[in-house]
Amino acid sequence: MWTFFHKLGSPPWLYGISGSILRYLLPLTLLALAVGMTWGIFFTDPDFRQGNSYRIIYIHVPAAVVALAGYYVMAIAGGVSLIWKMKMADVAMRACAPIGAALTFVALVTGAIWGKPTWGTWWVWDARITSMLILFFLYLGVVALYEAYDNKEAAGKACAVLSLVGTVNIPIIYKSVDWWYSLHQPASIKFTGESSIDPSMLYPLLLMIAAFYALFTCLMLMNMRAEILERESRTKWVRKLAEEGS
Amino acid sequence: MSAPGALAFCGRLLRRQLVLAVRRPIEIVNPLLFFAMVVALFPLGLGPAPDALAEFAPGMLWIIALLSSLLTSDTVFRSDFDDGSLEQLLLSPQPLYFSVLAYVGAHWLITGVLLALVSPVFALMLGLPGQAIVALVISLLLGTAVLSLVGGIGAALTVGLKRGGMLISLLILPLYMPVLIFGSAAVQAAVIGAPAGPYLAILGAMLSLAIALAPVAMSAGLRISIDA
Amino acid sequence: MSAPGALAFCGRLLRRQLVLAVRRPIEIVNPLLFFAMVVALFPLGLGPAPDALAEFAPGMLWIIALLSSLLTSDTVFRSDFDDGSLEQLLLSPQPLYFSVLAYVGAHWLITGVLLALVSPVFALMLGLPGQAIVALVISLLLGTAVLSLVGGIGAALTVGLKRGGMLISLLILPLYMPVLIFGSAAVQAAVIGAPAGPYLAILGAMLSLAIALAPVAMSAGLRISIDA
Amino acid sequence: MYFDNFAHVLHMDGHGVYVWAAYGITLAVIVLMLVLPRRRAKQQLRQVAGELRRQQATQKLKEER
Amino acid sequence: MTDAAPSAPLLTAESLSLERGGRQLFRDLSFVIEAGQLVQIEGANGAGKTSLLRILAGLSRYGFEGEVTRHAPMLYLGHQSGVKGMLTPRENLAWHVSGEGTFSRGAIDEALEKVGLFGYEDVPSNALSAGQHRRVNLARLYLSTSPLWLLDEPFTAIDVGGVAELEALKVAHVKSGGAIVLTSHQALNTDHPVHRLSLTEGLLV
Amino acid sequence: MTDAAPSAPLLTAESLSLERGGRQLFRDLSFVIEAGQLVQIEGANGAGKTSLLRILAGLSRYGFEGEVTRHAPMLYLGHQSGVKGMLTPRENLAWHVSGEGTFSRGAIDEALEKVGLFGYEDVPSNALSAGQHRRVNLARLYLSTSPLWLLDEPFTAIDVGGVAELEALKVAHVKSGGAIVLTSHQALNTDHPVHRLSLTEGLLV
Ligand code: HEM
Ligand SMILES: Nc1ncnc2c1ncn2[C@@H]1O[C@H](COP(=O)(O)OP(=O)(O)OP(=O)(O)O)[C@@H](O)[C@H]1O
Ligand SMILES: Nc1ncnc2c1ncn2[C@@H]1O[C@H](COP(=O)(O)OP(=O)(O)OP(=O)(O)O)[C@@H](O)[C@H]1O
Ligand SMILES: [Mg+2]
Ligand SMILES: [Mg+2]
Repeated sequence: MWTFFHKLGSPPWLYGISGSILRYLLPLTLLALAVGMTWGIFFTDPDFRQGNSYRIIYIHVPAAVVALAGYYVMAIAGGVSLIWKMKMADVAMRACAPIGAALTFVALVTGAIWGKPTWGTWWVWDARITSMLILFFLYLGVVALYEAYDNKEAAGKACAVLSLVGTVNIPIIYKSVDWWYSLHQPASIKFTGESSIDPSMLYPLLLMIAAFYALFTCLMLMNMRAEILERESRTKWVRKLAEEGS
Repeated sequence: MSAPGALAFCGRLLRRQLVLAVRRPIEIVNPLLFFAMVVALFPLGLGPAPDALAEFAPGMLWIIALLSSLLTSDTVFRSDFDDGSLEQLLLSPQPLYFSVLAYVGAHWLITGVLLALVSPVFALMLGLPGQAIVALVISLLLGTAVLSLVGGIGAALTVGLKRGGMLISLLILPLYMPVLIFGSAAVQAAVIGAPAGPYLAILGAMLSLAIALAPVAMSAGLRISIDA
Repeated sequence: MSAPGALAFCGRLLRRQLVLAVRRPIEIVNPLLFFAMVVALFPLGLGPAPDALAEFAPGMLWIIALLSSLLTSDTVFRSDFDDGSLEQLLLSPQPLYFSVLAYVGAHWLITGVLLALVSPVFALMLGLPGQAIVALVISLLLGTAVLSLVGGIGAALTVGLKRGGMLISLLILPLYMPVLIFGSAAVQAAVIGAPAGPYLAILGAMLSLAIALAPVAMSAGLRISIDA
Repeated sequence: MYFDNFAHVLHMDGHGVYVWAAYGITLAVIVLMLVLPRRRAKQQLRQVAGELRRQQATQKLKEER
Repeated sequence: MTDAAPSAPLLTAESLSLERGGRQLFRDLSFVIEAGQLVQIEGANGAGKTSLLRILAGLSRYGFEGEVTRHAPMLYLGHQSGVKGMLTPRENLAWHVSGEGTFSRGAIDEALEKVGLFGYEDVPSNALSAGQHRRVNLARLYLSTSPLWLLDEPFTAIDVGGVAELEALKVAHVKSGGAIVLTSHQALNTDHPVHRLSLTEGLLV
Repeated sequence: MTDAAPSAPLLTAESLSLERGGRQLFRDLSFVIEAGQLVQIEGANGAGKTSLLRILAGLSRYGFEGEVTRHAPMLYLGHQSGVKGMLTPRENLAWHVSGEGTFSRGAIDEALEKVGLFGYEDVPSNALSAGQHRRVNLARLYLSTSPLWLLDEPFTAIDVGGVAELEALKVAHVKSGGAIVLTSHQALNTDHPVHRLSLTEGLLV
């Protein structure tokens, strides 16, 4: 266990192992995405109330779910980086932020697009949607803070602090937004979350959620590899790699 | 020549920050004037319909207080960083936890507390019903303390950046939102005659949490910033 | 090695300022994010009821644009003052009128223009009717140019002060008010289907006036500031 | 297969624009996220390789002198 | 490499290596600073003197390898003066953020007089000239009880008379059991032996 | 008080008086700076050297008495470097706000090489050391065509080798018909006659 931890902290090992994981995981992910999307678009029946627009669910929900989970991954990596001073945890954290931001963005945009045919408006200030927007800002904050630092090691630590502060706040933010929404008279439009879902729609959805989780993992590994190369560009093993590559 | 105790040192820092602020009275009056001017902007931008203004007054007052705190929080450590004092603070044998509390405390006193004390005037200008004013003042007192603490974290993380500029607002605005929600909810509750107590209690709980945790995050942030 | 012509020099300055901004892309995105976040603040503070929000949307969008411009205008000359470049600019044989226009122009491009271009997104989020969006964009384009010029005057006057901070907002907010009034009036007119043209024309007239006079005031302000 | 013909796939009873826009944007974002780290890594490797070559060149120059 | 007398080590640096901007500034630098030593770090512009000093002071914590242990309280004066323009020299010293000690007003005035700021105690510091501004900071040397001093170009902007006095102070401090590590582009003009710390070769006696 | 040859005056100061913070820094100071003169302003910290130089440059316009006339283009380097950290040294020179001239890339690279920044042309300036940062600014001296130079402590943070080169440059500039007024706490180490400008007694030959 301890040696595994130790290995995790070693950039060349991580670079190598992530490469071999990606070799198998990435094609699998892309396949799952393709199958899930085709299934969702072509081979399911339309929803009896929302018609064909509900097909957006197969990207909207997975993106939203994974974007939320991503914040916890990022915060845990940040915590590990601060407590055990593990450099690779920094790198992992840094890798999460842009992916999380992008997925949040996808959830927001697909939600907005979905809203137009179903609710007749692009946007409502619903509790869930508002907190998703805030999550987007939290992610962007981490990305922006990282980019603003010149010293990338310091940047990693600063972002770790920020994401930990964010974790303490996420439950507070969610709770408060919920309260806020029930406090003010809710808007006339209701979020159709509760309607139980038909199995024929559920399976592709589950597949897509799994695919998005896998996608998140792949992207995280890819980002980490790029980041490792940048940070370790002076070391022998990267030089060797570069020589072999060219 | 003995080293001062942690609290004595904290008090000395607080005094130093307050003196620095008082040397430029304009700095103290500024957030108030900003507040006043934005209060004036709202009717100009939104149209003067008095009912609508009164209805939205709690939210607006709170939004303005929040912006006012946001805009000044960047300065908490900035000048000390620029002239090298911050390096010295970090090298000091004193516990950083209390030192940063002194910085934030000074910031709260010269923005939040002052703002809370003059807010009734602006509340009346916007037509806020009289019974909500106590809730407004208390919620501002508690809420701006949280804002100052959270703002301090943002300031500590960005002070080392050459052109941090508005980055701080991106970092801390999301964290400000719960305060805004409960702060304006407290006032709104008072407006319709409901008890504001529960909301104020939540603000108080947030404040306790912030006092316990924010200085730790600030200390870590400062140590990182000084090295960037 | 001949001295460049005034316009060439002005172009070179503009390029320099834009490169400086682009080197930190975060600086460019920041006003936009600030805009987005304050847009989110309003529903949180005022309540999510869509009708009321839509009604206030023109004014709110304009107030936020104004704040966004206000908050960044302090930086127009700040960093050049801090590192001594401003002294060199004042000693330069080039006409200061064009030089300061280059500074302000860069500021406008990276705040006002960008803001105007993304404002439709925020307008939709606040539920602004579609037909008002063109008026919103044009009024923002014209208005933020005036705001940048006026903000530049404030920046020039306060850049020499050690902690100018919010003093600038005090100086320029009153000058911003006419812009705010006509800008939001243009959008409001478009919302109710009235022609926005007259208001936009007034904004254009303000802009011409500001282009003619503001650089003179800025030059004078800078000369005073450098001596403080 | 739910749809009868290609036009139907595109139109989706009036919701085609929304569905395809949503999927299109999502795909674009995914592709971008896949391409960017790849390019970053490749660029980094190329940069290091270039540096090495430059170093070797200067060393050769020194030796020749 | 050590003095004859087995005096107490105040600071130990073990195999410090630093790379910045693609250049190796120093590699495997190990040395011990002992009481009684006056050490001048040598190097041209950009050699890495400031970087080393900040590592020794504990201000830099990332991006270098090796370990630094300080065995005694330390006073660090960097490129920046840490003097608040809005406070008077007296207030600057009395409320100094370093929290080193609580100084009586008499002690502060004496220190200010020693750095040639007699009569300027109550002038706001931003009305002082460049050299006077730095002198406010240097007054801390007269007040300090820390044995280990790390000084980054302490003579910057100081006039000839001031430099001579500072040198005398430093020698006195070292003789009384302290140690000083400093950087300066001017050679020290003193009889006391000055150890040289070369970034390539380590501590030379 | 003038050279033997009736060379052209580049700057005339007539009865300058300045009081700051309640102290008379100088009174009735009149002098003429002529082509070929290398003038060092003398004075302890706080004597008023920087204040005088800023008056001569035309940066200070209030609070003093007397008149300054400049008869030639001038280059002023103050305490602050005017170097943008976010720009590279090359960009700093190419886009310099002083708008003195349009320099070719070759000329800029040459100037940077001369101040010892070869290989640093494309590094962001804020990744340079204190001395290198100042050297970027000093590169302007190699590019300048202005005959009159006003330099406030140009040697600050520059290492020994750099100081020697700068002195050579200055002598060359003066010999080719320019004039320099500078402040420095280090004595100039050159054969060329150095005129001293005392704040109390005026220009001494
Ligand atoms: C911009 C607008 C929108 C945003 C930001 C948004 C965001 C979210 C989020 C955060 C989730 C939660 C996933 C979870 O709890 O694990 C979610 C789920 C969901 N959304 Fe949206 N959404 C938006 C618009 C819409 C629209 C317009 C519809 C349909 C009319 C919709 C339908 C759903 C459904 C059916 C779910 C899954 C059911 C559930 O988990 O409760 N969303 N969305
Ligand atoms: N803003 C100000 N207000 C009042 N007095 C000032 C101000 N600036 C400088 N002084 C005073 O003017 C005097 C001269 O300052 P100046 O900067 O010209 O000195 P200097 O000769 O350049 O000294 P140094 O060698 O330290 O750079 C100082 O005694 C200072 O106290
Ligand atoms: N933030 C940074 N990023 C990258 N490189 C840096 C950074 N700061 C400094 N350097 C590099 O480190 C080297 C050493 O800088 P340092 O400030 O330690 O030099 P120094 O010896 O103190 O020089 P000086 O005598 O000019 O003060 C310089 O070559 C500089 O280019
Ligand atoms: Mg240095
Ligand atoms: Mg001076």
